[in-house]
Amino acid sequence: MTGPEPSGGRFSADEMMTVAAARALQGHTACFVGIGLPSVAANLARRTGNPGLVLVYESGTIGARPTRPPLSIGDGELAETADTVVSVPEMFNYWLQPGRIDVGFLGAAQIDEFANINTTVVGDSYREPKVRLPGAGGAPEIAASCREVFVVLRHGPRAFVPRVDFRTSVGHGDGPGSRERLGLRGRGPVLVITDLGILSPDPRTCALTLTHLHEGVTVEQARAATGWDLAVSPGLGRTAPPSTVELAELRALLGEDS
Amino acid sequence: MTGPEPSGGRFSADEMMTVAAARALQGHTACFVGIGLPSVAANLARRTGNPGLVLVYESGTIGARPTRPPLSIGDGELAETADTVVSVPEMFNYWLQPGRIDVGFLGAAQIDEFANINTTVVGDSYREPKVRLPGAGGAPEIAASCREVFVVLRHGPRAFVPRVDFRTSVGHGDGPGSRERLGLRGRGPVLVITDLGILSPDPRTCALTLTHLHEGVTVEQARAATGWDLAVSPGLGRTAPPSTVELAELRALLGEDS
Amino acid sequence: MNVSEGVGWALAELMTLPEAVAALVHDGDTVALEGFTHLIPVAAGHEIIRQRRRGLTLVRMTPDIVYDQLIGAGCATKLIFSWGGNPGVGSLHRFRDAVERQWPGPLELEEHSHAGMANRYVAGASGLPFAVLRGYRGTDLPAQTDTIKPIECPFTGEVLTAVPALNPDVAIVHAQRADRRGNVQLWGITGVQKEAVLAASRSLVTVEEVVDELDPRPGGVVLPSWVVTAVAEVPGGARPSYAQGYYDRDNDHYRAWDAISRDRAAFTAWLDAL
Amino acid sequence: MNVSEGVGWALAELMTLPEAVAALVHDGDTVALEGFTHLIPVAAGHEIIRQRRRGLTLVRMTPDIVYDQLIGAGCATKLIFSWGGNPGVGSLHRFRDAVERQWPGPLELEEHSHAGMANRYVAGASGLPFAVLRGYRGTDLPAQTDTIKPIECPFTGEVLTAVPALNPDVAIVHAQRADRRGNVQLWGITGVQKEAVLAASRSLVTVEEVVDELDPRPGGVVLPSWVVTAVAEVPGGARPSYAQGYYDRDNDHYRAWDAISRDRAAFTAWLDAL
Repeated sequence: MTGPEPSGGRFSADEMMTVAAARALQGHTACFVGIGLPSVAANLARRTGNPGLVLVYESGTIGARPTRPPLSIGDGELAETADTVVSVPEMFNYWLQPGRIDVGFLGAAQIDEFANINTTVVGDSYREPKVRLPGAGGAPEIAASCREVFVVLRHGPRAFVPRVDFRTSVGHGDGPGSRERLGLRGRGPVLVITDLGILSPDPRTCALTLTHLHEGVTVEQARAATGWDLAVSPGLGRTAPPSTVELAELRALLGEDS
Repeated sequence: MTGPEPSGGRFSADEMMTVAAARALQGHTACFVGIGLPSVAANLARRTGNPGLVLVYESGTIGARPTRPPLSIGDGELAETADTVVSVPEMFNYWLQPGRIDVGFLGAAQIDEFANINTTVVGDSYREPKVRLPGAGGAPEIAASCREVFVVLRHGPRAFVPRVDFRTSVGHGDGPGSRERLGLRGRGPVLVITDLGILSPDPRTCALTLTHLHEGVTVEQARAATGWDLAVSPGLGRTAPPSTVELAELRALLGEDS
Repeated sequence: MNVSEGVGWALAELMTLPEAVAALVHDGDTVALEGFTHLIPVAAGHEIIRQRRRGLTLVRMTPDIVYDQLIGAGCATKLIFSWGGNPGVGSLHRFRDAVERQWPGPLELEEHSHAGMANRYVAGASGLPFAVLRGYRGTDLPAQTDTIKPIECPFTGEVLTAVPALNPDVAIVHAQRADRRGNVQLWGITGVQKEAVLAASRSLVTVEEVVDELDPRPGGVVLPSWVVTAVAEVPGGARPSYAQGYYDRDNDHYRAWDAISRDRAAFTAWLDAL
Repeated sequence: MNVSEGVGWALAELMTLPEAVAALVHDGDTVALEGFTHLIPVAAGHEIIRQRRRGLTLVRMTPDIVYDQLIGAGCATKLIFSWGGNPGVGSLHRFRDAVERQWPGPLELEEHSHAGMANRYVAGASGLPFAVLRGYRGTDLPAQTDTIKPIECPFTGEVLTAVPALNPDVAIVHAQRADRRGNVQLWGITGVQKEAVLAASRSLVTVEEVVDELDPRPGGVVLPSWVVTAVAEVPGGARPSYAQGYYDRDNDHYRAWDAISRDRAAFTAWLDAL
């Protein structure tokens, strides 16, 4: 993963994560955008490498061009700037389900070695959870139906767990062949982008493998932040630091001083 | 069935039929309107006794207020004057299927003693028909789902047959209990309005029975025009002739000189 | 449930909000307040709290702060939903307190994905007992409910997922406008509101204003008066969410709710002041 | 059929109508020309006749005079439909001649009701193999096709009807406008056009005009460029049907077609002059 000319300036780990996520959207047509980090990254992609990227929000807006990332997935600016606004049932049935969207962009509370995602409960019991999370939202069908899925979340042992407490959205299930057996038609998670680096499922084992480290991060740090014995790609790369333009656009997008 | 003050003037059998059909719509909220005679009658109803009647056309227009009866069920004036226009799938799924429309108004090529309707083929063989008719259109589900169904057609032995050659739309099936066994939730045909009189299913046998004769028509004429042994209601009534207002409005609607 | 028994015959009645909630929402009802981020019927939710309804089954794709409030106020015994959070901010702490610590009482959950909930409303609006989707396969959701089942395509043999129709006793939505006959118009993000109203036995629409004539709007959805039970004029009735063309989303209010919601005492003070 | 293999990646190409028909419609294809009375893609149908396509399976809810012409011209071997007539006028005589007397060749029929056809397109657009409806029960239609089957609700046990998805090779529709990027806009009665385009592997939209900017319209439906294969500017391309905002339905043309259609010689002369 190579990037444009580095900025030379300072940037945060979150900024690196968002920039890396935005870069991954280059060459894609349409992105189903989850709330939060995915929304910032998708909007940054439109301002940097992929101005034609079609942003699809589950609230029903297709082709939204917000000037800043919405707090919710249904802010007014999304409808005002969209190519078209459809009902929520139409969004899920006509647009998401048939595999018309090429990238689904999700966050997660927990993710496991096979990139299965938990956004439902933390703890052993669904009925008596330690922490009740928001739940599924659009994620299970985004993870099932988009041609590819990117996941973006901060790296840490409480998030990167050997096995998610609750399988809200299926990544690669129990490993090779799982998605096919379940009849899931998209390829599932192909990239997990964190504040430390980038992980991809190993083509043979489906286990998430470290493929890139961000500037200044070591393999040991990434492995310590992962709750399973993280495999490292033999071709481990270094993410290019954010360029001046990327950083300026990101900060402008967030309404921060650059 | 009593009507307003008679016109005293001359009128045709078709005019009598249309006026009788329009009168039947009094007190109803929404009418799913088939093309041709039903459309003229429903529009006449809006101009005479029931100005608030909501006309629903299968093309997707709800609450259309055309100034003259459309040639097709999708003329431009329907959309321009409607309260709302919905897609064709929405019309059938959200509006017709749940039983939201109180009257379905149908024509027919053939109708039988149990008010089953044929608009598909004449002849013994579906594959090699004597006459190929247009087919089902919206009729099967209109007949199944509207709270009540009115049928309007000209009376004659080729149309009023003992058993329809093809059951396109179910009236009362094979008689009492048929609709319930099929899970059809509307009451089915409650009135068949012709150029000779009005027929209703007998509450006990479900067989169409002559309940009203139009002015100048005899029971023998009606029986001769019916392909089965037509029962006559003991309380057989006389349809009031069209009033001056009804006739004037009908002719104005058709663009004819009154 | 036969939709045709309950819907669509008389025209909508114009009422005040307290009258409408008193007439339409009863203890023990299944009540859906819909509005996907936009046009959330918050004022109607507050009126339900004020009228102290109890034992409600609350339905909503995206329970947000108004459902946090209804749950914290003890109106609900069950929640049917697909995503319960404060969008862009974090948790719904009253919701979490009910699920994690049964305060102010236990809350039964019937949990779905958005795709499942949307299709349940579609089935409800369509007079069908169930809907079919590609969904849930391989997830842990089906094990927690009897409202997700496999279904086989009679043509291809492929196995898909069925979910049962949602037919609330009452649907409550907020819209920009109604005319004096009770025809309702909304535009912008219209979510699942049409389906919720058409699926329900009774419906209440709060509106920003009642006008003489509904001029057509791009993206507008019209609910004819004869499928709506009651209309109440409630300007600002969607705040702190927004009403496109009237006012913007009050993002600060959503952020501020976090602190109130976190603390039972702060919440109780909020409730007493409502 | 997996919709995601064929649809929605490149932007729509602007082509001439002859180019577009040559590129998108092949002998033996399943082709749907949709438009419910309004916006019927008549010019595209005529171009298919001129390019002498053969062996087509034609799909359309309401085959009207353009399908009478395609059938009479010998383009079709099968028709999937729900109502074949000249609206308000009478029969389609070329259609009848094909069914009743196999002229100019036999025509296989796959016959449904409107509700069934609409739901088949919905399933096709939704990436599902089938749709469920309350329909056909007690009628003679199921006996004539293997595309109508009973299905049981897994929650209530109620028996309903299933119909398989329609996924044409090509969908052709007419719209009022497109912009230069190929985004398409139509309004008025929009029928089943969105579903037909989304269900098909390829799509052609003929438009009244290509404009710089699509200003939003009440009742407008937008098909984004990335779900459309080709756009061709064909002013008057829906005549004798109509294009709301552009021209009215030519009812006299529909009435006049009756005499031409009744007679093989008159029809052949019409065909030669096309």
